[in-house]
Amino acid sequence: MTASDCQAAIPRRDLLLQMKRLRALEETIAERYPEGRMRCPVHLSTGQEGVSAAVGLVLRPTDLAVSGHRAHTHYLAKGGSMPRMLAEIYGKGTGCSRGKGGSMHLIDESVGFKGSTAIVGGTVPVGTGLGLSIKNRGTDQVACVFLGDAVVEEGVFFESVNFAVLHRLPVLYVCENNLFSVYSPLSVRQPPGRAIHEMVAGLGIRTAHGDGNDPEFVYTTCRGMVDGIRAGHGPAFVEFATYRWREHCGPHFDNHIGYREEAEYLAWKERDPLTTYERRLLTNNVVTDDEVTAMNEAVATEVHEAFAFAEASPFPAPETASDDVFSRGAAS
Amino acid sequence: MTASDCQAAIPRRDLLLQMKRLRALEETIAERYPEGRMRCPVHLSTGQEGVSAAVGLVLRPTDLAVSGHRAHTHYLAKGGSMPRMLAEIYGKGTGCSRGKGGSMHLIDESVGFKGSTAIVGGTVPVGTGLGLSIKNRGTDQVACVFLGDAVVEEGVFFESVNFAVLHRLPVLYVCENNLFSVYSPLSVRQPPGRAIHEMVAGLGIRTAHGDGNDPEFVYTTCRGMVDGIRAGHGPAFVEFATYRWREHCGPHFDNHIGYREEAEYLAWKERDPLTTYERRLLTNNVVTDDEVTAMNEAVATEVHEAFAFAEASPFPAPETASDDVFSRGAAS
Amino acid sequence: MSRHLSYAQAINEATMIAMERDPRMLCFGLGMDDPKRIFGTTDGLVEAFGRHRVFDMPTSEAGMTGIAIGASLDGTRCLMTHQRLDFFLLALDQLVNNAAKWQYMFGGQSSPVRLVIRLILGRGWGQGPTHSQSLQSWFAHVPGLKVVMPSFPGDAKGLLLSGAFDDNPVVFLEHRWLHNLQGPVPEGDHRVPLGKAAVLAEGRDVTIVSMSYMTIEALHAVQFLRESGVSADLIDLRSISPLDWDTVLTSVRKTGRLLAIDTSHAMCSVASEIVATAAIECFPQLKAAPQRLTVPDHPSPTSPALAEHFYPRAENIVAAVAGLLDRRLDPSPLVAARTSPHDVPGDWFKGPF
Amino acid sequence: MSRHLSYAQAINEATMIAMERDPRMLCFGLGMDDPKRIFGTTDGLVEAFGRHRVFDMPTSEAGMTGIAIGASLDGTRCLMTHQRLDFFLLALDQLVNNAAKWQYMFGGQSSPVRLVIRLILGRGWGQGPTHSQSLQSWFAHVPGLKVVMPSFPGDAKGLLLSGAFDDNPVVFLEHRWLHNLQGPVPEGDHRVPLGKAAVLAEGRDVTIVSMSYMTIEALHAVQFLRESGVSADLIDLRSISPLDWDTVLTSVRKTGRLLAIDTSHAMCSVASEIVATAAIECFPQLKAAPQRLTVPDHPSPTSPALAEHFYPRAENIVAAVAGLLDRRLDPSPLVAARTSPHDVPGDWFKGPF
Ligand SMILES: Cc1ncc(C[n+]2csc(CCOP(=O)(O)OP(=O)(O)O)c2C)c(N)n1
Ligand SMILES: Cc1ncc(C[n+]2csc(CCOP(=O)(O)OP(=O)(O)O)c2C)c(N)n1
Ligand SMILES: [Mg+2]
Ligand SMILES: [Mg+2]
Repeated sequence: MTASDCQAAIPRRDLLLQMKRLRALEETIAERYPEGRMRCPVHLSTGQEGVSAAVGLVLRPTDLAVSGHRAHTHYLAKGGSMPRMLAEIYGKGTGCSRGKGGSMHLIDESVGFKGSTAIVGGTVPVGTGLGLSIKNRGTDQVACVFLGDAVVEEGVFFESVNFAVLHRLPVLYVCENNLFSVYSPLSVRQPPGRAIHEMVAGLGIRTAHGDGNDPEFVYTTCRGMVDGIRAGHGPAFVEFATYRWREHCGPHFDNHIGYREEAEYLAWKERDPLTTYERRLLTNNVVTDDEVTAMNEAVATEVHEAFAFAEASPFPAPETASDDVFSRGAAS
Repeated sequence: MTASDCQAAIPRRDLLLQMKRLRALEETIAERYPEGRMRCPVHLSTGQEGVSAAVGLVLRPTDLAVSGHRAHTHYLAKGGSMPRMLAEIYGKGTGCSRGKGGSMHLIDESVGFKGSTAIVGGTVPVGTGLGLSIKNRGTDQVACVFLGDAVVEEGVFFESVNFAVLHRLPVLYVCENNLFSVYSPLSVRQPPGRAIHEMVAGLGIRTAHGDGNDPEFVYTTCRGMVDGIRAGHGPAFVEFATYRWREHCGPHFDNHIGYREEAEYLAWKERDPLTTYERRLLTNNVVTDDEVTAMNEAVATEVHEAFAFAEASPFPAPETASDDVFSRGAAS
Repeated sequence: MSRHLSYAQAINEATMIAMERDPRMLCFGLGMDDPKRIFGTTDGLVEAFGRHRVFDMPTSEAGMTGIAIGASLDGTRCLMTHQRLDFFLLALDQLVNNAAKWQYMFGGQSSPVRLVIRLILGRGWGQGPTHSQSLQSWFAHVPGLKVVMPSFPGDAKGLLLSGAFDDNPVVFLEHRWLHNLQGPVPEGDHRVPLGKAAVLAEGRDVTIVSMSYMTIEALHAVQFLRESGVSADLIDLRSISPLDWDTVLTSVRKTGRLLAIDTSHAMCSVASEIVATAAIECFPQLKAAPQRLTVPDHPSPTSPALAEHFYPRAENIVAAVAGLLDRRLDPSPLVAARTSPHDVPGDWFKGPF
Repeated sequence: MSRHLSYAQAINEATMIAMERDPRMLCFGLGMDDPKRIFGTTDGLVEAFGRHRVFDMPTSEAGMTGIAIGASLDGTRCLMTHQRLDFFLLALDQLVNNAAKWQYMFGGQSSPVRLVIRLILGRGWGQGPTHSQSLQSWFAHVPGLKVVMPSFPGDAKGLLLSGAFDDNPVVFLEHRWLHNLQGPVPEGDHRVPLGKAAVLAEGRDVTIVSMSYMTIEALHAVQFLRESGVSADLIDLRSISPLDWDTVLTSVRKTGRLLAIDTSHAMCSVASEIVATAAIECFPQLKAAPQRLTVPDHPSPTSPALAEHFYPRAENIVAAVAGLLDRRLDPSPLVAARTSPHDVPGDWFKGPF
């Protein structure tokens, strides 16, 4: 396959559509959160959709993925059910985790989304273990681990990558470096001059890095890595520069509270992965205005219906609170 | 200071004497352990004395140090009391930890040895924290952390080094890479091609590495790093190739049990840091035969007296078993 | 002199005083100096003491705990804060194998470990399974640790100051639902001794032993009981380890009836320990089977519909006491009087965490 | 059919059978395939199943636990072993925040976590403060974990096989002093149900509840008691969580007297839980204050001179029962009959670990 073939293979319209879905969902949550009916913490990914959308399109439904606290867009991009995710955030019995988990604990095994959890770094070894199992089964599946820039400060990250390299596991680590952990900039957490991907390369893993606002770049980078993984070249780590537009947890903007500058936010917003990509596809005649309008309508309908489903769904019965402490799976 | 000044400053006779003390102590423990009176696990450093001796001479009494399970020679080289260490191994009340700790839990704060503990990697952050406190006090002391090749597989190692680099702490990490963790070779723990010092350099710390059997090399390498640390250049990591002659835990040789080759051991023994260095100093007329004989006698006497002290010391009174759960230090 | 402050302000004031008294003491934790200032508990610290003494840290709970231990061994007191106890599970090796044992395993030949670890216990607004654990029984099981769970602003201040100037590792457990609670707080270097419970009410009929936020629920229950003609000793433990057995057992011997309340699961809990010790030590005086009240044996669910019945409240305490006394008591007025939703401590709590 | 095997051989045999029955199951841990084979418990495994299924690992307890969880979520059962429980403190976040909660926090929509974690409890020959902890009460406090502590080879085999084929995380605690204990072990895929205690002796006067190595001491004590005219129910818990309350409480109701023995410290222990639950559930039938026997409230010291009195032995059990019955019993013949030094389980134990 030549470079241009690879270019040709980029699912441009899907990238755009996917980003639109993710953006619309996050922004509608932000809009409606103050109603007080989504009674759990929410960590929104508005501004970071470029990475999720592209990685989601690189992965196959049979590939597996795990994530952390900021998982909405990973979940959706991997194919997770939007209505069931929203119902989960509303605490409903129809939620993907039947109301037990909320926004931070999402799952949809039918599409390979094996779970997101709330402890920073907690799923990095879990995703690595998925890779171990895949390798033993001998398929060409990939296990994808989504992680933030703070995760590489947790020891368990190094332990996991070391093992993945040692055993050449089919794992793709996707680091979204959005410069912050809650309100803490990188400067108080990692030394000056640190490039995360360089540090991680020291463990002996293949790495790549670049602009997370460019979904095509993310797509081709991850595609290359994933092809290598499927071909048995072992794990890979990719780092993408990105930015979270809204507050760390909750629906608001918080550039005024003192930990970052409005100007920084505006500079990133200027490079919005969604609108810039839409312009680019329009300019290059990859999509037409009408097609964009149709996409927007389809997305609006999907999001509307997901909210309608979540709101209409019943709360779980109180007596189910004690269910599922243990697996129902019959002992074999 | 020129390179030749630095050469001139190498305390050659002290290096030799120190290695002799460490060797004699470890070998006498090995010899007498089967008597069944040292009733605790012992991890001997025979063969690895080059590193301990040199680092101990680079450090000042006011510098601080911590170590792990294999700590006898670190403790002695830092200036710890040989009789009190031995009494500890014998479980006596005169032991440096008054019988509570045994061989793996040594302390002598009077010479800056702040403690060794038995959990792999457990003292790496502790030593790093000593560095934090030193930095805040503004002295030119150094905190030295002794560690093995398995320690760099524990997440807490990375967490500690990251913080030390971030805050430019005066910490020297000394890694003795003896190729094994218990009976496990590096190949089952770390990827092929891994050089520990290179991986660690990725965290942004200054590193050096080389032959642990050459005490002068260890001395000058560590001396350079420690001078840099005292001058405010931040932490450093040094890795030395070395080899444990005896079994992981206990007094015997174990090259026959199947995890390593007798030939490998013999090749390392050939390069014995002690005897090769003694030859070198004799050849170069740094010491005379008579001086070596005198050293041997002094060391034999010291070791003999230490054993005599340990054996003659009383066991701690049973009722002291419950002492020291909490610090006696008066609340201030 | 004593003014009214919030629990968060009391913690803040205690920290200020400790940092002033010991010019080498350090204060760190994730978000230590961020705009939210750990629910206001660290307001003004970095401004007063500078970035060298008050700082944010990498997301490295294990490493930073060991670093705190090391610094303290060189004479630098440390106060470390974690926004949820749940995150601190990463650091238990350092806490248990190092901090708790350091004195003992070196036979008292070491410098003291002067370290306070503040851990916040989450509840409500969908905190869910990984943001609401309450592991005081784990800490209490380990020799060498001191563990406190203050319920009121004054005790929060006094125990934090005592902890800061103790020569041993202290685990300070603070409940998220208490941060806005107002109460009298003495000025100055006010100390509350570690290991001493507070008797909040005196009665003849029953001994209620409680801790942390559950003491607030117990106060409502005791008031209701009083109005219903039942008089209770209410003991607020304040310290979990060492535990003030004198106060607890003296009361149980007097009343012959015990209800032990806990913020965690029953199995191997502090409530179990209190019931067990009372059964062992006060058997002849017991008039009825002792009881305990805990959260059920499953993690905290996220959905408000499921969390509603997870946490025992005043009415459950009343019901348990009714059982102990074999009396009928109808706690429904307690429930009816409540105004804010069950998943927030009050209107001040705006979510999301 | 049943032959005599050692406890270590029984574990080995159970592992062999599990690995045969499930051709995808993995076995790993530090030293899994080294010359010592984890005290012989993993003999022959790598030869039988190859390096892909039986392997050594990096010294990364936390990461490897998460990796085991992940593999199990993809349908790959894992059996992980740690040579001391103490090392596993590094992995508690993964065990508690992930393994224990995975089913619950995803509302049962996840694949099962099929993971057995073997943790060896150290004792003797100067194991000291960091090689001899016994944290069953911690594990039992956490919903979602199953916890077993077999005392005999047959139960070790049967519980390990039940654990391996359970669909939940199981913590398997094995005492170093039991590895060489011989006993009957049924052949084949022998299962002992999780959550069922064994009644080792039946009597009228007192209920003794024990676990793991302490059951061996209790057997000696019960025999001595019988010879002294005291008849005891001896219940070997086998499972700590779920705990077989039926068996325990039925016995306590019958005898009215309880002694709960534990391998750990008293505070918030399994022994406390048993005393508490008995006091709550069997109050009317209790004839005397229940008692517990545990190690003292300090870490295990290293010196044999200090460790000698740390661990309760048969004579202490006899003394406790004498107290419960208000009788005089002189256990000195028990002590006199002992031949090996107190800091080794028998002559087979050659140190150093
Ligand atoms: C072990 C642990 N420590 C701290 C937290 C609190 N916390 C929640 S999200 C978060 C930020 C993590 O930052 P990053 O990984 O960069 O992800 P981002 O939020 O930027 O997407 C932190 C520190 C936690 N959940 N778990
Ligand atoms: C956390 C932990 N895991 C495992 C062990 C068991 N253990 C004791 S010493 C040791 C070997 C460590 O190897 P290394 O760091 O290379 O030091 P060496 O023994 O070679 O000097 C191990 C794995 C332990 N003590 N702590
Ligand atoms: Mg981030
Ligand atoms: Mg080694």
